[in-house]
Amino acid sequence: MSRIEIRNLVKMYGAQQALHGIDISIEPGEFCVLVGPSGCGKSTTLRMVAGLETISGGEIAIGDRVVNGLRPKERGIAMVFQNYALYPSKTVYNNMAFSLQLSKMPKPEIDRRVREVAEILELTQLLDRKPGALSGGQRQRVAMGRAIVRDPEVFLFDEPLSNLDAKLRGQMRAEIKRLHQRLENTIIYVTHDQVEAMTLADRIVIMRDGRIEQQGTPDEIFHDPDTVFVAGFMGSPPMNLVDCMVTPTGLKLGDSEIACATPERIRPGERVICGIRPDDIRPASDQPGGAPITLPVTLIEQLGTEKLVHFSAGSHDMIGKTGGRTELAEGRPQELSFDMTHAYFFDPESGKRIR
Amino acid sequence: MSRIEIRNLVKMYGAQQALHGIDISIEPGEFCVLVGPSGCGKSTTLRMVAGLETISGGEIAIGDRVVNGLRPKERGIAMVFQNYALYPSKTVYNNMAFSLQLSKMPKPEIDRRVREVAEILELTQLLDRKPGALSGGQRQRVAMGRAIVRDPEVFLFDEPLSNLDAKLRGQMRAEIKRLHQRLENTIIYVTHDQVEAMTLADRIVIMRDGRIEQQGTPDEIFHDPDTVFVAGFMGSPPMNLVDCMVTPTGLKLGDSEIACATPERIRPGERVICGIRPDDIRPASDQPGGAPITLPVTLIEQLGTEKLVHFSAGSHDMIGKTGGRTELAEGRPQELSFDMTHAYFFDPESGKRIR
Amino acid sequence: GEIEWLQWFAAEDSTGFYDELVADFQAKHPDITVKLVTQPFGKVRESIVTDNAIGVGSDVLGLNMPWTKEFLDIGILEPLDEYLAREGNSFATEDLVEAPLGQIDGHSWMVPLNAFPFVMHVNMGLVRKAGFDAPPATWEEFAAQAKAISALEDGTSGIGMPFSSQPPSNGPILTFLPLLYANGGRIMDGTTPNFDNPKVVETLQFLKDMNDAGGIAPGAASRTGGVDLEEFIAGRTGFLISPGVHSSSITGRNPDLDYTLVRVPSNGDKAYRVHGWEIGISADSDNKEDAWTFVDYLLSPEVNARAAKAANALPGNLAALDMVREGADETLLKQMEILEGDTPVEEMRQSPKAAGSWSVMTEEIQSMLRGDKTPEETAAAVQARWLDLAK
Amino acid sequence: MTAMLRQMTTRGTPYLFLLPGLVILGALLSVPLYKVVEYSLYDNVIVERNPTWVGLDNYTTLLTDPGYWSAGLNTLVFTIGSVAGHMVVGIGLALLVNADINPRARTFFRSMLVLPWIFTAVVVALNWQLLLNPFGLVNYVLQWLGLTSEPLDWLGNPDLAMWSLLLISTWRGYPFIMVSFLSGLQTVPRELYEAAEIDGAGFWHKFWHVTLPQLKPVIYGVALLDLIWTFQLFPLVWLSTGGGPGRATEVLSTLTFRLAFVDFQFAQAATVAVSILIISAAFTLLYLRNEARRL
Amino acid sequence: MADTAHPSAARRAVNEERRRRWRQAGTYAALTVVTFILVFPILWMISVSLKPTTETFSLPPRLLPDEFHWGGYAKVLTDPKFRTFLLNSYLVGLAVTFLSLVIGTLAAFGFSRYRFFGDRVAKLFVITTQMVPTITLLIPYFGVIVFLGLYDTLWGLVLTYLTFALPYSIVMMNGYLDTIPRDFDEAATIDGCTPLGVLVRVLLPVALPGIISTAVYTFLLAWNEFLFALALTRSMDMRTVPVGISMMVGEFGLKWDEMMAFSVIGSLPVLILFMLVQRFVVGGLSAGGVKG
Ligand SMILES: Nc1ncnc2c1ncn2[C@@H]1O[C@H](COP(=O)(O)OP(=O)(O)OP(=O)(O)O)[C@@H](O)[C@H]1O
Ligand SMILES: Nc1ncnc2c1ncn2[C@@H]1O[C@H](COP(=O)(O)OP(=O)(O)OP(=O)(O)O)[C@@H](O)[C@H]1O
Ligand SMILES: [Mg+2]
Ligand SMILES: [Mg+2]
Repeated sequence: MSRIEIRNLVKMYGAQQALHGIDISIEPGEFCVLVGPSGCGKSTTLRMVAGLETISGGEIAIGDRVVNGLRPKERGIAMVFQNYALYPSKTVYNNMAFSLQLSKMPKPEIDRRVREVAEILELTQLLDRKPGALSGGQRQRVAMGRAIVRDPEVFLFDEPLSNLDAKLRGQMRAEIKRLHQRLENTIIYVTHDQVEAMTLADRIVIMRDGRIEQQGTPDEIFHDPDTVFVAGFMGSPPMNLVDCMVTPTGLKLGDSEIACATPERIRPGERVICGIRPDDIRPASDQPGGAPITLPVTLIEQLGTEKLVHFSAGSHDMIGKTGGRTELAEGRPQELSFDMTHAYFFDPESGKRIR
Repeated sequence: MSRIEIRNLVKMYGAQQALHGIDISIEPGEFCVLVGPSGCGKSTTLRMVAGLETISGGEIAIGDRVVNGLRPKERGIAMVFQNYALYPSKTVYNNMAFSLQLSKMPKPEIDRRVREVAEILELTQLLDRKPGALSGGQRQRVAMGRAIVRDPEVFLFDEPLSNLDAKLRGQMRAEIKRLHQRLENTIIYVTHDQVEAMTLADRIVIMRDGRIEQQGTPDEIFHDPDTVFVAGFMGSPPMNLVDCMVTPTGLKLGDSEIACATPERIRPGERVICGIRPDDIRPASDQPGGAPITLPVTLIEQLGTEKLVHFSAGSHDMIGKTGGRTELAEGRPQELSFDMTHAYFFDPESGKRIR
Repeated sequence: GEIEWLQWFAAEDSTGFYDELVADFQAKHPDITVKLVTQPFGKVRESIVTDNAIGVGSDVLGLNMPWTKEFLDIGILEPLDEYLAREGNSFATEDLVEAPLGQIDGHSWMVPLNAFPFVMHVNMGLVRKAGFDAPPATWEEFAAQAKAISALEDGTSGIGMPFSSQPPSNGPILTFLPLLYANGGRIMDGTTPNFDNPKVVETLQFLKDMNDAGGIAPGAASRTGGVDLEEFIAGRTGFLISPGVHSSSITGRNPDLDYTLVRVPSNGDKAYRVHGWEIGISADSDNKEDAWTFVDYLLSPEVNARAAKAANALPGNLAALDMVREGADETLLKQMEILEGDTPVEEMRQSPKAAGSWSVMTEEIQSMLRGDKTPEETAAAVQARWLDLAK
Repeated sequence: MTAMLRQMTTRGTPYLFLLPGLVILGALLSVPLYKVVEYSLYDNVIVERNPTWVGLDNYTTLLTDPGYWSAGLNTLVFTIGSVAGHMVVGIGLALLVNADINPRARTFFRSMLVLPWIFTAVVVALNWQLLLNPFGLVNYVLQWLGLTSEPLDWLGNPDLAMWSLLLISTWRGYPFIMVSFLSGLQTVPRELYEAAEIDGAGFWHKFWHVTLPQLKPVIYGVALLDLIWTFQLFPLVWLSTGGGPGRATEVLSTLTFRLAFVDFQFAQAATVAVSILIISAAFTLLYLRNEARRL
Repeated sequence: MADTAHPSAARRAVNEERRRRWRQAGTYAALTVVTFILVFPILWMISVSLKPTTETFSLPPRLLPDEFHWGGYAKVLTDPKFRTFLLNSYLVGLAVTFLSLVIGTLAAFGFSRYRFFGDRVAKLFVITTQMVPTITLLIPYFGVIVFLGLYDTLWGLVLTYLTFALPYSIVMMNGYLDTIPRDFDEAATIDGCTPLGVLVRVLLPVALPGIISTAVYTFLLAWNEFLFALALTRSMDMRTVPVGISMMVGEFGLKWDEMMAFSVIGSLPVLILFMLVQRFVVGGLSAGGVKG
């Protein structure tokens, strides 16, 4: 349980700059999730915290210590790798005990801790197996166990669940959440998966091209995005982001007009990017309140409990939602209701939110 | 575009039987998805269709030909592998052109087809790169392109998207769907991911332990499961399946009573497994129609546009849903409304649906 | 027809003499072609046996006298008596160096192409530096001078003894036997080994004493004949016992050396170990007549003289001596003197398992020089092991 | 019917792939291998045109010959020593030369270090004789450093000869191991090292707990091949020491050669060869078993 | 806070950088020392090749000759015999390497990709052929070569070395092929490759590092072999480098300078070859082909 301060962190790979000054401040016990598109620098940041990459500029402090020059083992961290990186020749027991053995902890103490953690993670039966004889989910748990036994101040996770199948991913996600509630360590967690980000994080940091785009609680990030990038990044299916013309009464979307309140700062006649989540676009029968427009439905995706309604508005392809049991036909115009109370507006040039 | 008939397919690995008589009949142009838990025989079935595994019993016909003895290249199929299996030493162009080169197609014709497909898949910029220099999503597209250029009668996909991150997975899913609509080939598609299964399939085949559990359209599978296994398998979060006692007016779930109609075949006093999707359990304020019960909420997961409400009913952990903006507190009892019109009932012994 | 001549002589020659020789022969005998098969010396003996076992043996064989008995056991060689007795030969059998002709099993098996008496090469510079003005003639003088030279300065020794086990590990026959013969000793009794006789013990004792007194260069047990020669040429040893043929390479390679050549110091006996390059004919040859024609050609005084000169050796046909004498240098003249005046000895020809016996001698003398065995024990051990080998 | 035919061709495919190799090996080596075994059952082969059948007499002679046992013991020392030397030096250098340095420098060092492999045994042996000679460079340097007072006769002293031979053999043999291990090193996932680093492992810990276990199959295979080759290594030993001084460095292969080509006792030589075959076969079975486990 | 923290951070960063640089310097130092020691015998060979023979044994030993003596090189470079030896060695070496790679890889493919009746026996046989000391095989083997009419031809040598190199090629290539996922085979099969096509067009490019290290081994085996080269040839035209070198070890002494000069000259192309190919010996070529 330590505070982590990352100040103006810079990483150069040769002449190429991978991080352009990252500032994150993580409270003790906070669960911080880094998300962002591939190549944005998430792993690099995490690995610099771990001490696996040299720091080109800026400072990282864990607890009260600046750790810049310290070796990984001196930083009081544990890390779970994307592909687990279990020692294939060691048993589960020894995989977990390795770091304790290296730190010359007395044998009985090691044994006690390993068994305790194995108990928590339901690995007790597997202690004598080697990683090769484990399933994906079990390996993942061993990798976590290896981190947990060290009782580190800080946990670092680099896409720990990305190699699991959907079902297992859901289970392990819940397990990590439970563990965090129980152990209360500070955690930095890198993921691609926004469901993981949303469900696990106390704080989400969204990165883009080596910079921080926005950080905040999941609710803030999801419901109050600062930029069009963040708005489009969080949420699946993603928010519909359409270029609109502002009219005195609302917006002009393709040929249709939608009546809605627009922020004061935008004048009629200006262009604006309007963001509406698919959840807020539903067949008029489902959602009586909103602004109804009739638009052609191009594709319907049945997800089971809900259906995604793809339709086109002018040159834009947009997605709406409906319940899984709603009967809807593809290829025909459909009256759709837009709930514009939750619409977002962004400046087309800067991508910044217009509130 | 060929019909595929799989008749009483049996596979033995030594003494171990992997498939116990599979019958599937796929219409020309149909998109057939095989799902099922790990090890159930999905890949085995697919690979037997491809000609990569010998057939221990039964028959496979593609178009009008029984292909049991034919080599893979004589079957008119193309396959996309889970891990892509791109040729690492060939450029993207040559990866795609390889099968055409092998079939001695004239160079200009090869070039035309490769470029056309590359255009569709947005690979034109990458044609001279080698697989090592591509990102995961790009590799996946190359693997698909390699299959598409051959213009086969039948496409076989073995978990083609399972190694991609969530975002990319969604995009590629839509791309595959579009491709199918455009090319209209017959497709057999193996996946773990039920969202893929639901959105892509014309027909879903659910397998379990080398047998077919149920097959039908996504709607049938999702809304009309034949067995408790199928009901629990499809849907995320999964359907709540709880052991109940039938009462004259409904069901007894833990200490609470839920009023609902039960199928005639079950008498009061019998045990039954009742399945209710999380979507049909919502806070009473959201969903006024159903049967309200007050139960303690244990955990709330914010997914963004919706929240999962974990609560316990007697000894059962159950999940309900609510909108992403609904305020709900963990740890407190909450009045939940069960929409029992969509409840399913199963025989606890056989697992069969009771209609 | 075509005949093959297997030898190592051409490998030792860098002037192309043997190609010319063959060309000359073929010009004189247009119906015969001779193919020169050259092997490194260290492998000739194996090659002859291997080739013979497979049936691809060469027709004319370059031979080394110590191999004779072994080759006879395998039946490789053709008896030459009948050929030697022919009228039309270009040489007289009596003129040939005698040792190679000596009969074994009642026949002659080879003829000498040339001959090298074993001599002692002397670095007069070191001898003088050690306070002597003449090379040693007796063992006593020899031991004294060797000891004195060793004492001179770091890195010089009286004499090197090449008793390395490294193949062919023939150090004993290069150094020990010449000394033994000059002492009037022998190691054979007819065709049976007779190593444990007093003369042998006496000679071994002489070596041991000289070694103990520091007269012998250190590292005898790893010293090969090649290294021994090189160190002498480099001026690091005072004396070198080896075939006289080395004199030309010594003077050629280190002209600054104050060099002379003498008879191996003796205890009165004027006997020398004779060595040479011999020629035989394969018993399996399909073309023995042509083979003999070639051998006859090689032995004709004129050709033989040329061959001897090319190898810086003395001719096997002594009738060619006069031709060789013309323009010969002093060292060659001294060798001729030895050749003409002293008794040649060659015992290895009839000795069983000669090659094996050298290893035995090498190993036992190594252990004697190390101080593990007395000369008597050494002699007895060699005798026993040799007999065992020959059994 | 066609299906059956097809099945047969499919079954035949692997044999077609093996055919050229097995034909060449079979045609050229099965007769010699058979002959060697046959020789060992006769007396005086090759020397005698009509050798006599003696059954297992040669084996009895061999097993009662102390020379054989001492050569066997030397072989054991030489083999184990050499293989250990190859491994230690080869692996150590592979690690060193795998370090993160300038790629050009790396190519340079790798190429230099592989040099001992590309000279023929005659030259290697003679060169080492020069170096190890009492007046040679090694002694000179040792004396200059004050490590020895007298020149040592490295190859002529029975107490030192085996060590010298091991030195030469190690020098000559490490590049093979180095190259093999080096290619193996490239396959160790980087994450394992990182995980170990986070677990607090230093250089040696990483080597022991990550590198070695990860490369165990490579090491095992290469070591066994090396073992089989070293076990019958001939030219280098024969040319360096000839088995001497005395028989201090006589190994089974030089004994075989001595019996065959010095003493012309080909039957006895074949007997030793068969005994080597039997011992090597044990190694090979070990190797195959290890391989089966790896699959 | 920031004011106090930054200088220390900078110092630590410098420390880290310095540590890394020290480590590199250490590596270079160690490599230089070790390489010098291990390569010293070869420097000595070069030195001997540049000394007149009298100096070879000079005392104290000197690495640099008083005066460079190019006689050995001159002799070796001008004598056509030596050119023949070199040419033969390279011809034989390259032919053996090529053939053993082709044949060995085929067999290795069979072992690696198929389970069939007799596979273990076949493998045992392949390895068994390596286990008898080659010297004892010399005479019977010689007989076979004579029987085949390949005596005193380079083909005889090629075939001989092939039998020595094949088992190794098979075993090693088998190992390398085993590391390549089967998925490539399957993908290529579906693309329409025959099994041979799979091997040649898909697997070989991926197995390049393995091929190269096997090739290096095979080439050096043929390059260094002496006993059979001597026994199975007899014309000067058919001799190889090791035989040529051993010819310089005469009955009466040794041409040190020529011998070392010849060794050095003969080895140079091999060294250059190795420098060129060693880049391929390392690094995974299968990168990006399969995921997971
Ligand atoms: N060793 C390296 N050398 C040069 N550039 C690198 C190196 N490692 C990473 N990069 C670059 O740094 C940037 C950030 O990489 P990083 O691995 O942190 O991305 P990421 O956010 O973790 O992406 P992903 O989600 O794909 O894992 C990328 O542009 C990448 O190309
Ligand atoms: N080569 C084989 N030898 C023996 N058994 C095998 C082999 N391949 C597959 N099996 C077995 O056959 C069964 C079906 O395997 P299959 O690969 O078809 O499963 P799957 O449904 O594709 O699973 P996954 O979702 O994990 O890919 C499994 O029980 C597996 O253990
Ligand atoms: Mg990353
Ligand atoms: Mg599968």
